Amino acid sequence: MSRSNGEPVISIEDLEVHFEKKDGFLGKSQTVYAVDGLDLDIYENDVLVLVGESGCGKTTLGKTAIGLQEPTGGSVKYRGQDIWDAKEGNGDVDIPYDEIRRSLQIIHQDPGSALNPNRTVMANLSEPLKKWEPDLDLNDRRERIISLLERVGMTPPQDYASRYAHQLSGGEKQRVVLVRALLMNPDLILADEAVSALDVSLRIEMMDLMLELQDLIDTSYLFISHDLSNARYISEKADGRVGIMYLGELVEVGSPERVLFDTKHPYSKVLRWATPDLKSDPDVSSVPPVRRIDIPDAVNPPSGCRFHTRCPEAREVCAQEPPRLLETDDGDRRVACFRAEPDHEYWDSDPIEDESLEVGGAGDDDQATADD
Amino acid sequence: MSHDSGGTTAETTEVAQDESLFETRSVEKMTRGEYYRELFDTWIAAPLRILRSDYRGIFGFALIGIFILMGTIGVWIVPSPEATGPILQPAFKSMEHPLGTDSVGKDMVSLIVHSTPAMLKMVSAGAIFATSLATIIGVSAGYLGGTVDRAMMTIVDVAMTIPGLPLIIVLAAVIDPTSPYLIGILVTINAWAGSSRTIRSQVLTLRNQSYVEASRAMGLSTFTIMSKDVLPNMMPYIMMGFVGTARRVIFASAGLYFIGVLPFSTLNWGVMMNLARSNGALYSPIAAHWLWAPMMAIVLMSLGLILLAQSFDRVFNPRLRAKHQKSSDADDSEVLS
Amino acid sequence: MTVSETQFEHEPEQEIILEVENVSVEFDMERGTSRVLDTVSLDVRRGETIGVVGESGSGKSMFASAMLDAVVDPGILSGDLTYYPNEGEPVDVLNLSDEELRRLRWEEISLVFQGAMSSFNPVIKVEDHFVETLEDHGYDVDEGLERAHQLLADLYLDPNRVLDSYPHELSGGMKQRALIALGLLLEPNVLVMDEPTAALDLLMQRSIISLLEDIKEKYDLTLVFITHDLPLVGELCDRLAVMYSFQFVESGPTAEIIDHAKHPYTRALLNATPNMQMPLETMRPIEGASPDPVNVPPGCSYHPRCELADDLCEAQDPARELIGDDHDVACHHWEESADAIPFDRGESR
Amino acid sequence: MLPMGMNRVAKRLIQSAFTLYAVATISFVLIHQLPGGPLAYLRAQMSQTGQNPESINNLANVYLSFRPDEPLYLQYIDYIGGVLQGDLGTSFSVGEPVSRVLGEAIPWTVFIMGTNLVIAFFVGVTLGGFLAYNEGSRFDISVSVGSTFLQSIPYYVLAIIMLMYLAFYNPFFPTGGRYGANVEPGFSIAFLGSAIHHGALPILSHAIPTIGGWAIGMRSNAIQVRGEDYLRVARLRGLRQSRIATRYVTRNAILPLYTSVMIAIGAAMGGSVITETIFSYPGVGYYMFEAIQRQDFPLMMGGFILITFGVVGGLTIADLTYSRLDPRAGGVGE
Repeated sequence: MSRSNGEPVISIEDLEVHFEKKDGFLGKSQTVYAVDGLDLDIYENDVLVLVGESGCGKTTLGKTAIGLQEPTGGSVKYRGQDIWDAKEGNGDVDIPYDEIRRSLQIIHQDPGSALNPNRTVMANLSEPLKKWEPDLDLNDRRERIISLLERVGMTPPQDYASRYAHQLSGGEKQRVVLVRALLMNPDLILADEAVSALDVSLRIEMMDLMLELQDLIDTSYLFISHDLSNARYISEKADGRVGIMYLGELVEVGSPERVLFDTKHPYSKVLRWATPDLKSDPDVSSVPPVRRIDIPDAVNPPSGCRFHTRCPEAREVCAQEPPRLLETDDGDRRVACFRAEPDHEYWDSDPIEDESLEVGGAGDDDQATADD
Repeated sequence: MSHDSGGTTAETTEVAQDESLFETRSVEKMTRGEYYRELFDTWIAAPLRILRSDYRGIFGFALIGIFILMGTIGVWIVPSPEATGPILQPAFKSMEHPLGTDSVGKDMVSLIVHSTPAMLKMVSAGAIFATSLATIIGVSAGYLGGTVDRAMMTIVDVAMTIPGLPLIIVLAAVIDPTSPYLIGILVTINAWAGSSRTIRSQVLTLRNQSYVEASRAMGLSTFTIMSKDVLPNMMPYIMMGFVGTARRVIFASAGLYFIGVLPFSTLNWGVMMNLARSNGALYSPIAAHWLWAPMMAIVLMSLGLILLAQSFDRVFNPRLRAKHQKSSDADDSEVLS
Repeated sequence: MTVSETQFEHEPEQEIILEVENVSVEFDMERGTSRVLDTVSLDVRRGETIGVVGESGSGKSMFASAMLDAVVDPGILSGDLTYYPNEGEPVDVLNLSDEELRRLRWEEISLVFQGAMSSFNPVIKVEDHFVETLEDHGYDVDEGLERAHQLLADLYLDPNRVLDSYPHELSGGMKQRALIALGLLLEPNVLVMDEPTAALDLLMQRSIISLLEDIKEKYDLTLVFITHDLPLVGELCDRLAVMYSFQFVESGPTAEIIDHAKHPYTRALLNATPNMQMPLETMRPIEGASPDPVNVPPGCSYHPRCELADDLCEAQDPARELIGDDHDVACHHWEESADAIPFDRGESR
Repeated sequence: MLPMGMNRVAKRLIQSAFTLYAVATISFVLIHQLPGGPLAYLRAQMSQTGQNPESINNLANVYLSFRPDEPLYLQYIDYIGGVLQGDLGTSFSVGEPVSRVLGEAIPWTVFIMGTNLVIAFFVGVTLGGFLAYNEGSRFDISVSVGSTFLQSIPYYVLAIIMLMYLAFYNPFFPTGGRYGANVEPGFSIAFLGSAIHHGALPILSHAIPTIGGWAIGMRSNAIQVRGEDYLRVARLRGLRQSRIATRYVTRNAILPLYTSVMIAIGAAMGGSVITETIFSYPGVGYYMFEAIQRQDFPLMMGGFILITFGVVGGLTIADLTYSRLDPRAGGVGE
């Protein structure tokens, strides 16, 4: 299922999403730069995994990509048609907003609040069908839902269909949510940490299920995770791509082989160090390869390369200008770090020295960051 | 509750392979009868079963039931009060005047019964007006957010701080209302403010639930989301607001009639108390029953409403509902691990 | 269905600090009595870091509370729990008077929860938490605060800023570290940690783990680390005990458990946990779901999901037996588990 | 930026000003527009005595503090200006400026309603905390049922019962008035004693039904707080029971009650009209009632504005204590 390099389903150009954080009645308002100047394309039948710590803007980027979050700058296009122009109807709209809306769906992290607690599984699932398939009568709708429930392994489906949300286990709820997204026959599903709330033993089952159904209804997945192992599993199994995000910017994107196991960007290396392996090899140092543990506040992000305040290899030039996401010579990977450009003036500017390696909130004050 | 999942491999029924998943049509039809029976069971049978199981529900339902019956059928059975009986006969003295008579010989029971219809009209008008206003403002402010929310909330805060009774008195003194519906609405003129704020905070928590965002993602109209996702989960708060306002209508209207601010146009428990007081019932024990009868009516009706409010919370809570439906086996293992 | 544990004797090099024997916890619910801990036994040795691994719903959090005799009502705790302090004779925890139990908790054994977000009283300052703990245990407050400053600094926190702020002003990572400092305030000998890093970011999680190793050395602690994250404990713990369906099914040195797991569930769990090295093909989920405490399957409670299950497994719940140095397992067919469920750890790439 | 605590109080002050302005506007509209209002009344009286229109306007200005012959907006500004400087016009029936008549009565209303709120709140909250502590015991169930019953008795019904059985039928308490006739006002013990003796029934009649409400509210909050993680950690840390009960359970359980404190202040001040009438206790409410009987609109409007002023004052005090209790300032109240 190689990625067809045809016209992308979703193309994002120079995207900016800023939030207004108002402190109290008279307090001055601060702007949080959740996503800042980002380009991304998602193709047909593609699997793209976004990884990053909380507050890096991966969820905001995800929701913007499926038209749930309005960008403050740049554009989000669905097969060439700007989603928000279609919604407001300005300019000649060749793909109607309804069609766009229908083809971009979402699966949430917490199965607990993903289904309406007051209605049965059947009622939850028949609502979207009533809207999009008006010609179906009650029984057709029931039949289609029951066959899909069976398809995701919930047998006997009639029994599950008549249950309330709190009578299902976490794994079962997540499968009902998957069915709800599939009912729309979407082109792109945003799986926002869809497996991290499940039992360890169910995670692989859920990811396999999603990939298996991908062939059936040819949808792409935009998978969001804070856990590198989940990202590795689904991106390698689906031959997809992995993107590492830091403070609203994409710092490295490419095939899992390159990005996870032959990392170039210092921040990806830190994430790789932080992911525990089953058997720790003794030579990996227990001191974190980063100058400051806590993430800076997204309200006034550092200048130039945003990672320079924590990067062990940061140099003066890193604080002045932000690096661009550039192709590297070894295969399909783009990285935003001067170290990847052999003849950049980075190599002869002197390293940034600051006080001893202090881990934790000693230096900068890191308020709880905005939603990631 | 382990289920033997048939695994997701291909050997599930062949339906998926030959015709795509998106064209399946139903085979057997569900009869209309089955459909309605299912509806009846979820919305009527289960709540009644819960009410039955909780003593508060039973008492509340009984008390309110009695007053409703009094206000509807009672009015036909009990003759309307005429000044024919003995003067100021104390309570429990004779059978035809079990609660005694007033200073002009009118029977106390018929006075109480014939004031109930007006009181029921006032209570329902006031409660419906206040609750619907509170729900509309609370849900729209909570759901739409932004400037709409801020503007509405300033109005609500102002309305909440204006003291209810003096405002009503001032309005009543000028408008001089007579119809019970108008009085009911007048008395709840700012009662809706408090519950609109509770409803708004509930809607805010609901709005951020993922299933509401998922409905938005599926392109469902705001109206469907409001009516199908948000409102049903609001029912406990709306019902409690309804019953709370109803109680406030009884208190305020009877009080205003009692001190004579509202005109004596209709028969009312407050009017009875006023007449009793002006005829010296306060300091002469022999007329005490004249005061006690209407007071007891007010207290009992309010008690019924409070008990109903407390039991409504149990009716609308899905977890409680499941516990009472024998069929489902709620899965509590996570809780205890 | 529950067979009392036959006594298996480990010959421990270090001596035992906390001995858990045949401890059970029961809740009676409308649907029947639910056994959330089913005659579990475990010896915690002085100065070691032992990991208790189990999925959610396996009863591991209840085990943490049981170790401090702090089971939530209406649970009933039975069995016996013996604590061996550095000097003085052993303490039978379950029969302590309330006052003795009050002193044991936090002075000898303390507990750090996963819910760091809500473990601090929101209306008082962080410092007040430290001061009140010192006062109510009769410790000298100034000397205690001095120790608190030292602890916070060791956990890479700015003592004055953290102590002076309200809980809602601290980030998740800072709150968790402050909670650990609070747990170590009265110089306990055993620190029980129930999923302390689950709610934290990757980087914060890993740095707290490495902090723990230094803290353990410096304050001469015994650590009991409870989690569902197998790779995480692989690095930190000397010994592992695997919990399934409210019982210990296997325990032994970490390397032994990871490379030569003998219980089918442990092997299936290793196969099902996504990590960076394992080849994709060997990764497989575990079919079925973990059992409900009210109706636990008869005999060995893993038999519905186990490939080796036969009617012996269904009839009789296997007792734990010693099968190697310091490695015990509760399974009738532990010999064939290795080839029945292949597990290849893969190279670090 | 203002320190967190002040932020909330500043918001309350602005909102109070806005409320007072709204109330003043409502009373202006009522005085001016509605049929049977004061203007029509004044004109009717004047025309009987054959006064010329000019003197009506002067008289109106004296009584209603605006001149009816000026354009509407001028009258409005005139009236609002008057209210701000405390000139609420002159009472028809009493002939004195409204502000003096009510000014003398306000402290008495604030005295009984304030004490009633304080008593009901503190007794109710302590009782609620106690109920939560031994939840499910016979004491808890019986008191909860008792509170539910108490809540269903309106304060004026309790007032009547108390008047009948504690004042008229057996004279334990006086049947009305603010203080004994033979005691002249001053800070003597006798005066204070007599004031309390006269105020007892009005206060208790308002407090007792609401104690139940506070107790049930506090009980459910306390039970919810007892289930929180920080409570479990506190018990594990071996903190003394007294410290857990006060600093952990009570402080966190009281915060959500503040919204209902706001509503209670409004209800209490408003309720004074009926209570003071029943006990013939000459406070603002009493005068307001008298004004209605005598169609004395300026006095009535003045009463309405001053009662709102009392409510707004109470709310500001409540906010001040709230921000001291809850460091998150915005806290639950928002």
